Amino acid sequence: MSADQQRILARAAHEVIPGQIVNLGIGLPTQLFHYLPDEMEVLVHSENGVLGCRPRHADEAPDWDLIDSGGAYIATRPGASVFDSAMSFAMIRRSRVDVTFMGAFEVDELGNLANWKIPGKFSPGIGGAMELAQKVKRLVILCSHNDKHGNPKILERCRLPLTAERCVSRIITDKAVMDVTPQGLAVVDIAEGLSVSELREATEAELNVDERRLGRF
Amino acid sequence: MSADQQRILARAAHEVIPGQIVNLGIGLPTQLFHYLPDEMEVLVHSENGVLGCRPRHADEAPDWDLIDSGGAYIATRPGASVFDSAMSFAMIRRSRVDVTFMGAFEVDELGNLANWKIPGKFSPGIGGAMELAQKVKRLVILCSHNDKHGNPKILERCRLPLTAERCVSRIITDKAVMDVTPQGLAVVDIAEGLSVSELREATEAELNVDERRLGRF
Amino acid sequence: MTLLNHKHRLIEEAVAAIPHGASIMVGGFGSPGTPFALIDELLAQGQHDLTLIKNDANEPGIGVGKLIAAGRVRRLITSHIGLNRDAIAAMNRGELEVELFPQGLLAEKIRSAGAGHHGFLTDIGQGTEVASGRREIEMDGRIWGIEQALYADFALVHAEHADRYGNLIYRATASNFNPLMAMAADTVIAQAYRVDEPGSLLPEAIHTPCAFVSQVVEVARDTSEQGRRAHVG
Amino acid sequence: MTLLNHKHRLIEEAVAAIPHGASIMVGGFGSPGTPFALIDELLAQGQHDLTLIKNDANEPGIGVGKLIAAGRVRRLITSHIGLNRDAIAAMNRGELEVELFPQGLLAEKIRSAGAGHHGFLTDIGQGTEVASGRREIEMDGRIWGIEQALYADFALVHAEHADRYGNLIYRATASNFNPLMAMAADTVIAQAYRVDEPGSLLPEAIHTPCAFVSQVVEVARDTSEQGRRAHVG
Repeated sequence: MSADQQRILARAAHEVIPGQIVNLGIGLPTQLFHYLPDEMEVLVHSENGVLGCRPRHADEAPDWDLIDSGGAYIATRPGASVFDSAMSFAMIRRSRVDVTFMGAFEVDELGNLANWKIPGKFSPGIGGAMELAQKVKRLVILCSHNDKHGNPKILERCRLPLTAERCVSRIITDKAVMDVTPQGLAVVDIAEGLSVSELREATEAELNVDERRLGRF
Repeated sequence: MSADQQRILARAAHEVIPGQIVNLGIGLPTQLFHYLPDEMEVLVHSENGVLGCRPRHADEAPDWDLIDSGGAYIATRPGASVFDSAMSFAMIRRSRVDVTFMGAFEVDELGNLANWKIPGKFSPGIGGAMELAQKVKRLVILCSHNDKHGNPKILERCRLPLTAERCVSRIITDKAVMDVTPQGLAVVDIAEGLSVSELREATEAELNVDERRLGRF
Repeated sequence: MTLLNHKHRLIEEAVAAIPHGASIMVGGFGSPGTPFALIDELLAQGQHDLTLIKNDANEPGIGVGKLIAAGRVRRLITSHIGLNRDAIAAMNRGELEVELFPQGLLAEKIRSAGAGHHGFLTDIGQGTEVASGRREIEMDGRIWGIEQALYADFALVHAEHADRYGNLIYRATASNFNPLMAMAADTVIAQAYRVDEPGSLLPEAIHTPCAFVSQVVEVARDTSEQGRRAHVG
Repeated sequence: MTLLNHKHRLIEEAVAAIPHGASIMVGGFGSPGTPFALIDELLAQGQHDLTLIKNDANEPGIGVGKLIAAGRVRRLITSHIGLNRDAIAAMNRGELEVELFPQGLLAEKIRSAGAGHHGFLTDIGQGTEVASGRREIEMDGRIWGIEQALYADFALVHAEHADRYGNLIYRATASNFNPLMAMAADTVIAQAYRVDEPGSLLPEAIHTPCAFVSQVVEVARDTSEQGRRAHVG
């Protein structure tokens, strides 16, 4: 994992409150798993049908019946339950998951999210992302601020097919932490060593910055 | 229980084949319970959430968590399962119950059934009767041939609000066993000592009788 | 939603969250699964103008029968009240509004809410008076009735065994409407004979995952009608 | 429906009931819960022009991946095939029709069939391309998408433990779509690591009551991919 990714995860770990139910999307968000200590009373939901999962310890053999939605062999913690896919998504649609972390191809000023399809290039199906994005109480996006060609991923308007409309609460990238507000994107924290103008340069969306309240991470 | 009722039940017991799933309605049909021996591989479904119930033996204490849909404290047999009300009615709507026995206020030539409401006099709610009548593969009615005033219950057309349309397969009364056919009601068996003209006298519906094939019970 | 680590409560505290005029789902089919202790606490606290959603009206003098007799219930959404002559009398006097549904449709209306839907398409009741007044839609050459999802402010449920996160296990025919209601109400108060530490329940054996349960209270097995029934069939 | 006392079968016999062109639901999310032994038997028997309904396409060379690679599958109704590059390639070449649904909607379409409904009303996907082409209805001031129930001729499911009546218990995340599919298909063939006498399973622990299961076969834990996975995350 890159230093940028580690910074994103370390910052994201502060979003989780003991006692919450949390869902971790495939890819980078799954790694947040390792930032939630065993003694923390948090239940991680995986939409394939488990509430209360944790990474396997180094000395634990895989249980062939127990994976997370990304396909990794995992373990459970005390208080865990397992259930079928209808129950799992009922939990999601009834907003019983407190916070979910997801990756993104694009996010925009309205909180629209695109993270499942690149027409003509990538369309394996949306999996559980749509229900999670639309219904979970708080959706936090973890992604690189720019794609590998340097193009901004934080846009004025998403151009790819949407996962869900107006669903994102907060975006955490290697460069900034931004909240989606009725007035657009508000920068909460900015990466150590980065200037506001450098951040704006790397972003297509309009950014509201209150320098007096700006945090560093 | 009257001799007539016992005759109805004894005849009804022949309708059950080992290996079947059976539902017994409230009232007389519930008593059919006692005609299904413990060693017979039949699972009795009760719509409050159990498949595989049996009457308590004389020496068994009641289990306060285990009733049938009529409120009687019951027991279970090997192979029993318990489940919630949604699962119980899914089983009914998916026609996974092979045969159900029900009482009736009125049945008619088309196989229409009325057994839940007498406007202005009796309307406690339909309970599970509607789904059972509409969806179970085979519906057998167990009732007295005439009401306590001697009026026929086997009618040309039901006059009371229907439980379900064209749902009845067979009717077993103290006087006859009748099948609902595209040509109307066909008498299968007639009670010992009763003549066909006496039976017709006691019945409003048209009855088709093939005397050469008529059974006695 | 209450945090996982703050769900285990005293019964007085849990029930005090219910205001006058609330809509309340109540588990149970007959006595099994009826949360008698929670109902008695509601009776003691005095909430009124309630809308109750329950399969039946229990029997006179027990469970929701007490609430109805005390005039606390404005409206009852149910499938069958034949075992409670007081409820039938109150309905006939016009003191209790009663809305009746076939039992399986009532269960599915609640389940539909629990799954976060707005309703479902069914052929149950077509051709009977149940379908009169119900909105219909033509699809694939047939007419289907639209049954709307039934949500509620609160659910009172009874479980055999719980943990303090609110995971629930039901027993025998005491399950019935409880797991459905636990998903359909905004705030879910569960009573259980035992409330243990997380990890006490086998993950596969849990019927209602804790995500749906807001508060869990421990009740004694011999409290109220829980262990001694008026009606023994 | 098969009689209770005649459900316990040999795998060859159970799978032989499936004709060419059948629609078949297959349990499993990734490897857990995938009925590998039943799929391998289907591969051996040669049925073709199949419509499969499965959450995913497994991975290349295992499970339904084998059926797809062998050209047996005409159409796949699924939620995500990202772990099977062969399936994606077959889709892109136009050799495999793929219909994609959001996972929770796919689960509910199957559950809706399992409950005997014709469909349900949802707001999931409104405002996205998932809603394009979907019939809609206005109700209570909002627009709802109508998702139709998804039935199938057969379901192949995997359970941990069964009895010879066909009662099933699933384990851990091997449950997933299995209990839903067991209710939605006309004929349900279950494989289980153990098939015991009735009475061996606790009534409260049974996830799929035997009423839904047509045939049950016992499979060895180390048969096929069941106990040794290609993919270890």
